[in-house]
Amino acid sequence: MNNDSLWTIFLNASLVNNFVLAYFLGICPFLGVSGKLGTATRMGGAVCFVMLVSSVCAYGIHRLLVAIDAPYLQLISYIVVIASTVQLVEMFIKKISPALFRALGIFLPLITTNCAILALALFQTNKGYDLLQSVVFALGAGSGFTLALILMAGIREKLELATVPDVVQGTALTLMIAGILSLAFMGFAGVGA
Amino acid sequence: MPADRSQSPPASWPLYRALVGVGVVCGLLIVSVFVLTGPVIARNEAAALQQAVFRVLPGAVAKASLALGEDGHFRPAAADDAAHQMVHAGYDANGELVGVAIEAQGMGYQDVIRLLYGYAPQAQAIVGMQVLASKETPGLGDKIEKDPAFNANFRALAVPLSADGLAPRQPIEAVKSGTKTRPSQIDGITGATISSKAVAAILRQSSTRWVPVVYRLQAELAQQGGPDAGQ
Amino acid sequence: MPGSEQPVIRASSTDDFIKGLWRENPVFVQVLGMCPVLAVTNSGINALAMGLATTFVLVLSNALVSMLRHFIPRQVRIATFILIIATFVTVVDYLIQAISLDLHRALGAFISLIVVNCLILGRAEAFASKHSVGRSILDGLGMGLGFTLALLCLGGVREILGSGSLFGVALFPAGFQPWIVMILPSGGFFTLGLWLLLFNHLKRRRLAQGLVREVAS
Amino acid sequence: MFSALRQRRSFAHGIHPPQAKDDTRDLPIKQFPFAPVMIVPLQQHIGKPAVAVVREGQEVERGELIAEPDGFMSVAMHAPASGLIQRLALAPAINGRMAPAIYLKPFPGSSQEVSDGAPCDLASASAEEILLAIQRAGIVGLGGAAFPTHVKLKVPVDKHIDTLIINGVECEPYLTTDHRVMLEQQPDIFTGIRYLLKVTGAGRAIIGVEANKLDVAAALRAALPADLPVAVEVLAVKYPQGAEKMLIRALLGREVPSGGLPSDVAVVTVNVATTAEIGRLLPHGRGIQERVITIGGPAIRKKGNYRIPIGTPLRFALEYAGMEPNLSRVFLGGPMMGQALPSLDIPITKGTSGFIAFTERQTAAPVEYPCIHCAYCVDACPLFLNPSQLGLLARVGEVERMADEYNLLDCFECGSCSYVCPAHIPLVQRFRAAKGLVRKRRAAP
Amino acid sequence: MSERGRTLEIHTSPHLASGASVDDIMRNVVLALLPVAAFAIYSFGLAAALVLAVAVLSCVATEHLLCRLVAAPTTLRDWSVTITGLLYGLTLPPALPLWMVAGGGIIGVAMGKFLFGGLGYNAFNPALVGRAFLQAAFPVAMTSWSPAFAADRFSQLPASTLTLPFAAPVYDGASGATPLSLFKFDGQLTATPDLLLGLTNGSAGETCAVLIMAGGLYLAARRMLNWRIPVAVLASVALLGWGLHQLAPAEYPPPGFMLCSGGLMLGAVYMATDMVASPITNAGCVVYGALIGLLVTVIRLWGGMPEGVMYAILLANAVSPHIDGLVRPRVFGTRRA
Repeated sequence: MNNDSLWTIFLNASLVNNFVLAYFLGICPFLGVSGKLGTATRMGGAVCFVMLVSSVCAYGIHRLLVAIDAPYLQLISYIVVIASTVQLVEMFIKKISPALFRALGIFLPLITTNCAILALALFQTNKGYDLLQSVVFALGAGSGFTLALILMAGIREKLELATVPDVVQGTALTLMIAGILSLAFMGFAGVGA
Repeated sequence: MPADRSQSPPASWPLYRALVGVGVVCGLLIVSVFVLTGPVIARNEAAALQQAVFRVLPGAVAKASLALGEDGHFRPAAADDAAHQMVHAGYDANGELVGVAIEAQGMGYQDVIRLLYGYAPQAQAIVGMQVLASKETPGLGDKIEKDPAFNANFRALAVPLSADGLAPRQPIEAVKSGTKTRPSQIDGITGATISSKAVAAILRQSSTRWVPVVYRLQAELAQQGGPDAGQ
Repeated sequence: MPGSEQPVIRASSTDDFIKGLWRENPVFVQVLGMCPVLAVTNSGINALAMGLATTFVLVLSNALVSMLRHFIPRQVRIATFILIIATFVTVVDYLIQAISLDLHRALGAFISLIVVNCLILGRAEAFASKHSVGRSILDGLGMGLGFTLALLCLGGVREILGSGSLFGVALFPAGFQPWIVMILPSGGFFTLGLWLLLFNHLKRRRLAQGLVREVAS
Repeated sequence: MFSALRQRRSFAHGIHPPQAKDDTRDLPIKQFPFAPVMIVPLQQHIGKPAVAVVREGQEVERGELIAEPDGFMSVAMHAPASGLIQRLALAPAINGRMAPAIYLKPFPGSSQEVSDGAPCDLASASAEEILLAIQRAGIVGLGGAAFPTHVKLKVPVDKHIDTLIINGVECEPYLTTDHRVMLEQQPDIFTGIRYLLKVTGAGRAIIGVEANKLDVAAALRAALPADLPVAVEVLAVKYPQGAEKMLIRALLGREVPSGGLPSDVAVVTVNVATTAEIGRLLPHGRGIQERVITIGGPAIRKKGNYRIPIGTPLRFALEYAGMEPNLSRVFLGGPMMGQALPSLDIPITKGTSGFIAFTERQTAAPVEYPCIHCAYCVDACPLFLNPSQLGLLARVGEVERMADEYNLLDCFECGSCSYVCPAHIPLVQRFRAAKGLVRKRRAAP
Repeated sequence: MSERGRTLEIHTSPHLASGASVDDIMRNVVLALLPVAAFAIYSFGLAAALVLAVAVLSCVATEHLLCRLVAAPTTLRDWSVTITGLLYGLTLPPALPLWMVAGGGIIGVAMGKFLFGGLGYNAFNPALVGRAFLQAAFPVAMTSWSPAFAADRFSQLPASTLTLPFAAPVYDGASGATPLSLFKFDGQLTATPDLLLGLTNGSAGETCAVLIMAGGLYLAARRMLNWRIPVAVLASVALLGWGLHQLAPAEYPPPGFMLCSGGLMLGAVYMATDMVASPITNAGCVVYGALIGLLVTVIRLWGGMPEGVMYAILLANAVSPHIDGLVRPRVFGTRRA
């Protein structure tokens, strides 16, 4: 049980404790697909979607594990469920909307190893969120992830036209920008309180 | 995992064998480690909790974890009692009730602050406070954990009850450093106003709920600290 | 088959171990497993614990994967790898809890998140599922220690500047002003960025020197 | 910012370069002498070169046809002087290459009477006949574009023209040829408008001039024949108002669609000097053998407006007008869109509205800075493009993105962006190169 | 007369230039900042003078050395780094230890500008990157304000100013709370005339709203800053502030206080208008300014910190490429029917 208001949960997950910029979750896709705005947006959308689905699943599993008193299976069942959720989502989207599948397809397998998804499941369990809170938490985390991704993509697209010194090209530069973004996001501290 | 392979479908037996085999091995491993470490972890946790309880209730040497039942009375806590329904009563060497340690949490500057405070019903005051978890800014907000001047606030923070005993008479509040005038005020930390105010807010909220209950039931609490104290 | 592999092991066993430390360092060269690298390196002790925990999982999962490599069909290999890794992560999670609650609290959910560290799955897939148990263990050990080394590089810098201490031991006289930003998230990004910058620089210089030598010869 | 508050109409954005017209605007048009040898290139227009119909050693009379148009996208050439065809050979062209030309040696002491051809009677000729007469007269856009006028006037069958715009804006600094033509050749202009109205079927004509030519507006209004549906509109002074799209926007508020033509908004625009030539030549069946140009700029001693024979070598013209010794650059056309000349050995052609010469001091190239996104260019671009972004993309060679995402191909190289750029980035130069690349790539497959 | 073979310069059109140049613009910004800097020194004394000097020097030196490092010609002559240094200095608390001032300057120029490719490419305002770094690194020092118009300000330096490198500063005597922290933590409102004239405590250059506005007007009149940005920032803060004040006058300050307190003026006029890091179209600038205003209001009124201008501008800087992407000028002739 946790009595945080939904608004607080959302702001906290998306801005104050942004998954990427404050918790370093999902850094791999953050570094990998933030080069182009188009892919960044689609990846963000895919992550939001998967987060929502797996948040609901994780909530169910948690209830189940509490019921059968097997907390030690938590991690293993979360990861298995997330992996299979991604697979199911992939197949589902492929069937329902091939266009959407083409847009999201290549990102879905990547999401399996996106630690943000697993972390979301673990955090919501640790914080004792109920179903509605979990869903809002997932929405907040997903939109925060997407926001960070999109901001980074904008800057990186701009930098493609710049004369960046050779030695900082690549991941080093992306990390530095992430650092500055993280500094800027510190401004949101306390906003959700 | 990919279901639709266009090549000749593999015999399914090796797949099942592998998955089930690995699953069994893994399950065995996890369960045996859990069984081996479980008691140690439980002991560690109990020790940590006890230590914290003793710290916020100076003089306590034994503790009893109690839960507020549906009937409005305390009973020994069971394993599945939720944390927010529990208090930890502390008793001195003579088995007398020193006070109760209560866990409380609320939003701080960065994230949720969790803390444990000790309330002594006889003195009608908070007699100790310890931050269990916080993500406050290092060097600034995290002074709520370490700053001696700030912690001194909680050696005797008065929470007097109103005449009917239903609510605190003066709410706990944080004031600017050095301007404390009432015993229910907390001297804030310069530069970490938000964090000190957050602590005050958490205490105010929690004490409003618990203090009348604990005060009313202090006799009952004193009895609970019988032979099973220190569980 | 083991017999024929024997000399090969001898010839390359040191290499299996060494390569992960520097030449193919998982963090600085392969840029893998960034999340824990950044998240838990705000102090030396956390970095060390995280590094060792990862090494533990890496070695054991490499060993088990290698042992079972003829038993696991290709189609289900990723699923079983994840299963195996998750198992060892759960194990290490409980072990750390048993050793020290404080440490467990400091590392938080990131112990559990070792599961999704691409480094581990990557080594299982790229190395352990193709090589003998011995070599896989060495590879896991090398990669794990390389990972630990990288974490220490970051954790060391961040703790020294951010708290004025290393492994909790104060390094400076009392008047030291800590750079708090270093133990904040942004400091993690900056420190890792600077380390990568350094490695880029070294790599480029080595390349340049190689070219010079080539031209000279 | 304040231009919007002014009364006079104009288009949005644009710039205000110094006019620099005071030196020559009040100087009447003077006849230029004949050079000892004239060079008449066979291609003085956009399209296919004309085909020479004279032999080496042949004697021609001034105004005589010396080259026939080769197809529709081509116009005729006429002898600029009575003289001897010296040879048919290559001559340097403005783009630095060599192009076929007719070398003509005028007879010294000839009276240089112009020979007439078959007149085109306004009353009796059909639209088609007038078009043909315009082509036979060798008339091209005299504003500088040198686009064959008959092609431009050929209204597509599915289009209807309601307004004929006579472009008397002359927004390029230094140039005053149109200014003088409008003051001195009003009857020709009105005659020309009659022909044009008939050809296009437009119901009315508007002569657009800028507010720096109020004398012209007054004179034109005073001389306006009562039976002619012509209005004279005075526009605010702004560059590049002389560009078709801008002028149509300023006068009628219509926007020519991207990639479209004025006929898409029921308009045809013709330069005022071209109109005057039509009115001057067609009734006599003559062809263009001379044109009015402005010779100006700080490096010229005898600045002025001259009626100069086509084919006069630039060197001769410069020497006649007198140039300062430290002359460093000569531009054909105005300083905003004109071309810098690689050599002085090229001839004056029909498209030459003037040439401007500068000394070294005035043209020292400034240092280029990186783009600082000051947005001056964005506020200047009359087509609302984003030259800053285009410039950045051009630097890294992303020409396809420039064309696809940022409408590169709409740019007509007016130079406003380069003019205002505080970082001195040669934006237009880069856009021109990029456009070339894009066109080449698109033409390839 | 004319010698044959004389080479003419070839250059493509246009052959005229307006005469404005980057260093002109930058020099004028420096010029407009000088009165603000002078007032900072007047109100905070020697300490502010030293802070400004060290800030400018550290930025200029960093830029010069980095240019040397990559063997590029020095870019000091474009004056942009001077602006960065000056602005950066003006945002700092006047009694900040000088070693911190230098550290932030180095970080700001190296990470906020050089890393991105130098002038014209910085995604964030370099001065604010430096300041944000300091704020995160030394939160206590960055929120320790010395009182303005101290009697001995021209004869005595605060003890903290000359703190040894890497040592923690010690603050002596009275500390002065800023109008914003007074409001946030003590509920005290400072009178607007005091804020306008700069009779309050705060960062070196943020106190005197009138001088800042005057400099802004000068630059706007010379078209060296886009007036739409400060106007949009101030308008949105005023509007939001007014609305909230109407809703709950006790809880939210009046719009006049919101506008003139803290670094809002300095930020809106000089920081948000950094041409490189702001959107390029006028419509984009309005969106960008409104976004800054919104973020400032949110952070000030609901956030943990009393002031949010720096964060608001950095965040809006990060958004500005997207504003450029979304708010594009409608190209001539592409009007949708």
